[in-house]
Amino acid sequence: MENIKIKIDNIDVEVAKGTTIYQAAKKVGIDIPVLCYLNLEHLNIESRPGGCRICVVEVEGRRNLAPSCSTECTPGMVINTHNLRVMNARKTVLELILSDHPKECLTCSSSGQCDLQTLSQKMGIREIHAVEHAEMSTYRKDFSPALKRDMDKCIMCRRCETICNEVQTVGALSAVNRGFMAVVAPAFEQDLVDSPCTFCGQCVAVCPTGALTPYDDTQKVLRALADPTKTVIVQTAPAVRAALGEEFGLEPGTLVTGKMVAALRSLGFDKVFDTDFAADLTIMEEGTELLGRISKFLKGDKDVKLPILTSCCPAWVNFFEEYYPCMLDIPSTARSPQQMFGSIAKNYYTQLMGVKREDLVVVSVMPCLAKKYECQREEFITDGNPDVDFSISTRELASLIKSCNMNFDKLPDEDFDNPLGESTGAGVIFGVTGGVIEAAVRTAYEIHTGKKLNKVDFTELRGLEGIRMATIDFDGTPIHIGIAHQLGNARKLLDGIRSGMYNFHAIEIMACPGGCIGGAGQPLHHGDSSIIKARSEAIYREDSQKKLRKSHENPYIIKLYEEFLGHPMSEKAHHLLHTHYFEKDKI
Amino acid sequence: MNKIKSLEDLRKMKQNLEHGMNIREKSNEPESLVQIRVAMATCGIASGARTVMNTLVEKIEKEKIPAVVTQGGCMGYCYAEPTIEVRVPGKDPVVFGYVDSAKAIEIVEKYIVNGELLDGIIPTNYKTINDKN
Amino acid sequence: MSNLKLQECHIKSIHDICDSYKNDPGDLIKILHSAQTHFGYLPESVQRVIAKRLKISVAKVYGVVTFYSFFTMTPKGRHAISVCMGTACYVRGAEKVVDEFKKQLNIKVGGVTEDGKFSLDSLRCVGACGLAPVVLIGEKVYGRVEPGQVKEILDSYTD
Amino acid sequence: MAQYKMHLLVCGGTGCRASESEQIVENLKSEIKNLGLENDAQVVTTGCFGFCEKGPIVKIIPDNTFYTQVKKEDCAEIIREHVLKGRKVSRLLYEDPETQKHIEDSKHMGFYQKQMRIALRNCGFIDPENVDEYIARDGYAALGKILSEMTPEEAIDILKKSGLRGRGGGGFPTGLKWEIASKNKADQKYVVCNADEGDPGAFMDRSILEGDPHSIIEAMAICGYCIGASKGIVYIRAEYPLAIKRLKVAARQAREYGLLGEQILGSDFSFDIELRYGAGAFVCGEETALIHSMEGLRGEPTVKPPFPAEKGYLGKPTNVNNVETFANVPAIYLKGTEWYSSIGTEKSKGTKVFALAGKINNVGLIEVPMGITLREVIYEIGGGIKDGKKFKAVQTGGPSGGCLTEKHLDTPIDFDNLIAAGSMMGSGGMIVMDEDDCMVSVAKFYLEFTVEESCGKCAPCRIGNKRLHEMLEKITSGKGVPEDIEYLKNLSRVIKDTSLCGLGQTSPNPVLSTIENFYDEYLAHVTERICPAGSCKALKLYTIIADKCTGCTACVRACPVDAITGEKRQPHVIDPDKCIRCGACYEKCKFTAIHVQ
Repeated sequence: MENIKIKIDNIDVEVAKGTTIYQAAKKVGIDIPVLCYLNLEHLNIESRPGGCRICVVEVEGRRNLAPSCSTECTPGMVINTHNLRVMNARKTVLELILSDHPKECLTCSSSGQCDLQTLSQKMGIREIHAVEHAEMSTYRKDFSPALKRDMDKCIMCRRCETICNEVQTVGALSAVNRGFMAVVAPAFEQDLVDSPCTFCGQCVAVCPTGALTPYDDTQKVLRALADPTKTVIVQTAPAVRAALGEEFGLEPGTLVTGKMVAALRSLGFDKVFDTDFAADLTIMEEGTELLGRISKFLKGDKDVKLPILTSCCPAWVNFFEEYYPCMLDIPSTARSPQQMFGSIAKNYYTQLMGVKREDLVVVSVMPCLAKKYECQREEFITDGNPDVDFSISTRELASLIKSCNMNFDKLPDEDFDNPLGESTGAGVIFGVTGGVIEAAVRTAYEIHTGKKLNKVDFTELRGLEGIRMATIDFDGTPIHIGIAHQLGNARKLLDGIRSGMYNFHAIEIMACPGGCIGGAGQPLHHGDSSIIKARSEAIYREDSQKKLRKSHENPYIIKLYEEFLGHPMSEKAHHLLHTHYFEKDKI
Repeated sequence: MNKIKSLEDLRKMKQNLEHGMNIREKSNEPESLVQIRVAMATCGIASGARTVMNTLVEKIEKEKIPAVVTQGGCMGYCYAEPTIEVRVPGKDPVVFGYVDSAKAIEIVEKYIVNGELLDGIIPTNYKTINDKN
Repeated sequence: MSNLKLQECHIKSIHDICDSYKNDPGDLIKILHSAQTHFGYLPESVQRVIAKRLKISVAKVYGVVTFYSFFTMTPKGRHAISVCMGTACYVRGAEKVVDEFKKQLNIKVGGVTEDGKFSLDSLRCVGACGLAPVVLIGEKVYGRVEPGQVKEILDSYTD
Repeated sequence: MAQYKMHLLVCGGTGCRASESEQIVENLKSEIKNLGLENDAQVVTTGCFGFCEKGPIVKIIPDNTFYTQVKKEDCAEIIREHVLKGRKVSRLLYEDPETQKHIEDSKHMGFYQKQMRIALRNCGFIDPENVDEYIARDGYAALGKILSEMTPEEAIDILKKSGLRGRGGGGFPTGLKWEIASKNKADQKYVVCNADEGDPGAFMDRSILEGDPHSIIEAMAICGYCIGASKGIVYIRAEYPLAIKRLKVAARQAREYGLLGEQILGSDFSFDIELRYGAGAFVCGEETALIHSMEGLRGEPTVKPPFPAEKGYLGKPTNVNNVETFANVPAIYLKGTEWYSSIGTEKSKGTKVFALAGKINNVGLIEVPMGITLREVIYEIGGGIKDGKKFKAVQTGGPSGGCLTEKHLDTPIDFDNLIAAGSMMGSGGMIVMDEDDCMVSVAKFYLEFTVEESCGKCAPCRIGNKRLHEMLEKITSGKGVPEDIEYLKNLSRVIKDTSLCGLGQTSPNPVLSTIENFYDEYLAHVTERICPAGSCKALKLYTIIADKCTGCTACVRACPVDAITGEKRQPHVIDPDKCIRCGACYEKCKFTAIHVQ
C-alpha cells in the first residue's frame, strides 16, 4: 500500500492511501470533533453522510473548509484543525444546530449522555446568537412500548437511518421532507408501532441526542417495590453484568455480577434471580426441538422444517414476522429466556411461594429495548396479567442505583437467590453472538451422542463477523451451523437459504451488533466499538469461570423438570414455554 | 426512413437537403450577398412579376449564385413594370424595368455574374427601395 | 394529507405502471410521475402499493415523495392555479398577484377551496418571462396579470 | 426539400405558445392555402427567437422582417399584404423604444446586433421536429467526422484546446472533464445531460431543447464516443412538457436515421439515450444530487470526491454536462478550435446565453460573446430600463449569484470577472432591477428560494439559510439593529465555507453582495428604520400634514384599525404604533395631506 505524507497542525504524518483527514489526525492524537460521523470498526458499520459539518478543517489551497470525516488525504496536504477560521466556522455551525434544538437539557432523558451536549461544553458555547426570531422545526412526538421519538431534538445526523436501512434492513425510517423540515421518520410520519419497526432499538443506541430514547418504566418499578402487597422479583439478562459497570466509570468488560445482585437487593427486590437460569431452560427446550427435527430429518422425513432458527431475540422475531411470513414455521417455538422466566415465575414459583399470580411482580433487567415490547405481547399475558410485568434496560437500572444513593463500586459481591438464580456457563453466553448456538451444541451433543463432551469451547462459533458458518461433528454426523448478528446479515443468510445457496441444520440470529451485549439498552458506546468487544470477552470469561457449563447439568433445571414440567417438550412445557408467530404486514 | 450508413451518405444527404434551407441561410448574411428585389405590388403582379421572381429564384439556385431574391412593394415605376432592384455588394443599387423571364436570366448572367452593364436600367435618384414603402 | 381507498382496479393500474418499469426501484421517480398523472395525487395507499410492488420500504417512497415539490399528497382543485414566482415574475409583482388570489379564494398557497374548484400553488419559472407575471390555470397561460384582473379571471371559470 | 421563395418562421417556444402561437401557425397556413400560395411560402414552427418580451414572433425570410406581438387575427393581413404583395405590415414591426421608429428587419434591431449565436444557432431558425432541417445545417456532421476520422483522445484534445467551460454554473473545463471520465476504466459508463434547469428566471436550457434538440443528442453521442459510454441520459424537468416532447421526437428521428443506436454511421460506436424526469428540486442541478435522483432516490448531494467521473450513476463513471455546454460542442468540431477560441476573453471562451428579465425593455433570451460589458447587454441589447427609471442593479447567477451595480457596468462579463465582482455566471439568469427595488428585499427573495430548495442534509444550509432569511425578514419589517448586519456577514461566510454542496456554498452570495454594494441601504433599514426604495411596507411611515388637513374625517373612516384621531375640521394625527401601513388613508385623502416616508 502506497503511503502519503501530510502535515496536520504542523505535525508530519504518514498515512496509507485512502485514509481520511479525521483518521490521520486521530493517529497523531488530534481529536477532531464529530457529530454525525459514526464508525463502529469492529462491526463494519459506518455512517458518513458528511452532514453536520462540525469536523471541518482548513486545507491549504482549498477554497472552502473540508469535512475531515470524509475527505481523503492527498500527498502534501497541509491541514489546520484549529485556526480562527476553523474555530469560528465550527462554533457558528454548532450554534446553528443548537438554535434549532430545544433548550431543555436539564430535564432531557439523554442529559449527561448526549453527544451534542458534550460538544457544546467542549466548544464552550455560552450563548446562541439571534435566537429570538429563530423558528424551530417541530414534530409530533411518538411513544412506542420500546422507544420514544422526539424529533424536535433531531440534528439530522442520519445515523438512525443508516442503522435502520443499511445495517438492519428494517426500513422503518427514512429521511423525509426537505430543507428546514427535513427529519428522519417512518412513512407518513406515522407512529413506530404502525411501521415495520422491530424495536431493536439500534437507532437509539447511535442517536447522539435525546431524539431517540428508550421508553422508561423505572417509575412503575419503584412504585411496585414500594407496594407492601406485592412480591417483586427481578431477573437479569446475561449481557447486563458485562456492561453495567461502565455506567459507574468502570473499564468496559468489567464483570459486576455480584455488585449488581447486591444493588438490586438493596433496591428492595424480594428475590434477585437470573435470566441465565431461563437461558438454560431455553436450551433444554430449543435443543430438544433441534435434535427432534434433526433426527427426523436423518430418518428421511422430508416434511421436517430445517434449519431451525433461534427465537430468543424479540427484535428478530418481529423481523421475520414482518418480512418472512412464509417462514413462520421454521423458527424454534421456544419462548425467549425472559418470557420463559416470566412463565415459570408466574406459574411455578407462585406455587412454590404460595403467592397469587397478581401479587407477584416480575421485573426484568435487559440490555434490550425490544424486550419492553415483547413482554407486552398478548400471547404472554394471562387474564390481563403479563408474565413479565416490566422490563427495564441496563441504563435504567444504573440510573435507579444512582438515584438510590448507592456507591456501586463499594457494594459487596452477592449471590443470586435460588431456585431461579442458578445458571451454567451455557446460559451466560446467551449474551453474545454465537452463544445461544454454542450453548445448544453443548447440550445437544451430549444428548445426541450419549457421550460426554470434553471440550466445551466451540471457538469456531465465536467472533464478531456478521455472518459465520461452522460444521460441528456430532460423532460422525456433521451438523451445519449458521450465525448472524444484525438483521441485515440475518436477511442475507435467510435469502441465501431460500435461494438454496446455504444448507444449515441450525441458525442463530441476534438483531444487535455483537448480540445482546450490543443491545440498545446497554450503556451507550458513543461510537467506540471496542467496548462491545470488551463486553464479549467478559461474557466468555464468566462462562469459563463457571463450575457448570452445560445447561442440562443445572441442578435446578433438573429439579424443575422433575417437579413440574416432566420432560422437555412435554405438554406442560409446550403450554408454558413455547409460543407461535403471527404474520405482520406493515411494510 | 433509411438509415444513414456513413459520413459520405450524410454529406450527400446534406447536399440534397440544403437547397430548401438556402434561403434561410442566405438571409442570415444579406450584406455579403447579391440582393435582388422584385416589386410585387398589384401593378407588378399584373405585369408578370411573379413569373419573373420564379425564374430568378430557379436561376440563382441552379447556378449556385450567392444571391437572395426578395419581394418589395411598388417602386413607383408602374409604367415600367415588372421592375427589379439589384444590389451587388460594394456597388450602388440598380433598377431594371420591363423585366420578363428572358431579361431576368440575362441580368443574372451578364450583370450579376460578369459585371457587364445592360440596357433597361432606370436612372433614379432614390436611395433605396425601402424609402418608397 | 388525504387517503384514497383503493379498489381492485386501482391496484391493478399501479401494478401495471410498476411493471412497465420492470419494478425497478431505480425508476421510482418515473413511477411516481405516472401514478400522479393517473390519480392526480399520491395518497398514502398508492405509495404503499408501489413500495410493496418494488420491494422497497414505504418509508423510502414517502421520503422521495416529500423531497420533490412536484409530488403532492393532496388532490388539486378542478382548476389548478399556479402563479409563477420566478425572479422575473417576482420583480414584476407576482407576489401581489398571489396575495390577490389568496384573498379572492380565501385559501393559502398549497390549499384547495372547499368546493374543490380551485387550488393555488406557486411554482418556479415557467420560462415565459416576457409575459411576467405569469399565472397558469390548468394548461392555460395568463400573461402580464395584474391583481385587478384576478377576480375577472376566476369568474370566467363557471363550472 | 421543396423550394419555397418565402419562409414564415413562427416561434413555437413555451413563451410564445402561451400567447397562442400555435393558432398563428394554423391561421397563416390556412390563409396561404386560401390564396393558393402553397408553392411559394412555407410556414415553419421554430424554437425560441429569444425576444420573448414581444412575443409571439413571426419572422419572414428572406427579408428578415420581424413581426412582434402577432395575434391570430393578424395572420390574414400578413399573408395578403406581405407574402402576396410584398408590403410589410408596419404596425406589427418592432418599434425602437428610443426613436419610436419601426425597424424593418431583425438585422437592424439593437436586440440582435450585439448577439452572437452559437448555442442558439438553430433556435428560431429550423423546425426542431424536422431532423432534415438539422442535417441541412450540417447536423450530425461533427459526429460523423469524429467517428470516421478521430480517436477519442484526438477528439477530447480538440475540446480541451477550444477552451470550452461548463455552462451550468461552475465553469469547469469541459474537455478536461471528458478526459477524466475517459481515463476511468469500467464496463459501463454514462453520459448525462443536466436539463434540470431550476434557476428561477433562467430558461436557456429549455429553449435549446425546444428549439434544437438534435444538437444535444449529437453532442451527447460525441461525448459517449470520447469517454467510452454507450448510454446517455437526459435528466429533464417534468415541468418542461414541450421540451420533453421535442426531445422524444428528435431521438426517434435520430434512431430512424441510425444516428442513435447500434453502429452509428457505419462505425463500431453504439449509443442511445433515455429520459429521466426531475420532480421539482433545485438541488438536483448539483451533479451528485442529480445522479441520486436518477437512481430513484432523494436528490441529496454527497461529498466529492469521489466525483461522478469516477463513481457516478449506478457507481459507474459518469460525465455530466448541462444543455448549453452540449449545445456548443458540435459547432466547435465543425468550425474548429481556432474559430471558437478567438471568441471571448482569455480564460472564458465562446459565448454565453443569458435570460434577460426584470425591469428592462427587451426581456428575452440572448447569446453574447464572453467579454461583452453589462452596459452593452442592458442598454443596447436590452433596450434600457423599463419606464425610463434609473438602473440600480443587475443580479446574475440566480440564487447563487450576486448583485452588480453601476460600477460594474463596464466590466467585461466572463466567469472570473463575475466572481471577482462578488457574483457568478451561474446558469445565466440576468435580472435587472431599478430604483424601486429594495436590495434587502431582493436578498430576502433569493434566500426564501434557497430555504425552500435546501435539501436539508447539511446543517449550515438547512439551518443557516433559514436564519439568514429570518434576519432579513427582521430587517425588512423594521426590527433590525446595526449588529444584525455583522451577524449576517459572519453567518454568510460560514455557510459558504462549510456547506456540503454548491447550493449552500453559494446561497449567501445575494446577501453578501447586496451588503457589499448597498451597505447604506441596509444601514438605513436598521438605523433610521426607513426603506430608501420605498418598498418595505413595514418601514413606511404615514403622517398627516397639519397644514393640508381639513379635518374632513374621510381618513378616520377609512382606517381599519382606528389609528387616526382628531376633532372635526381640525388637523388629525396618525398613531404610528397602531398604524398597520395599509395605505387606506392615503388613498382616501382628497387634499394630499397624508405624507408617506
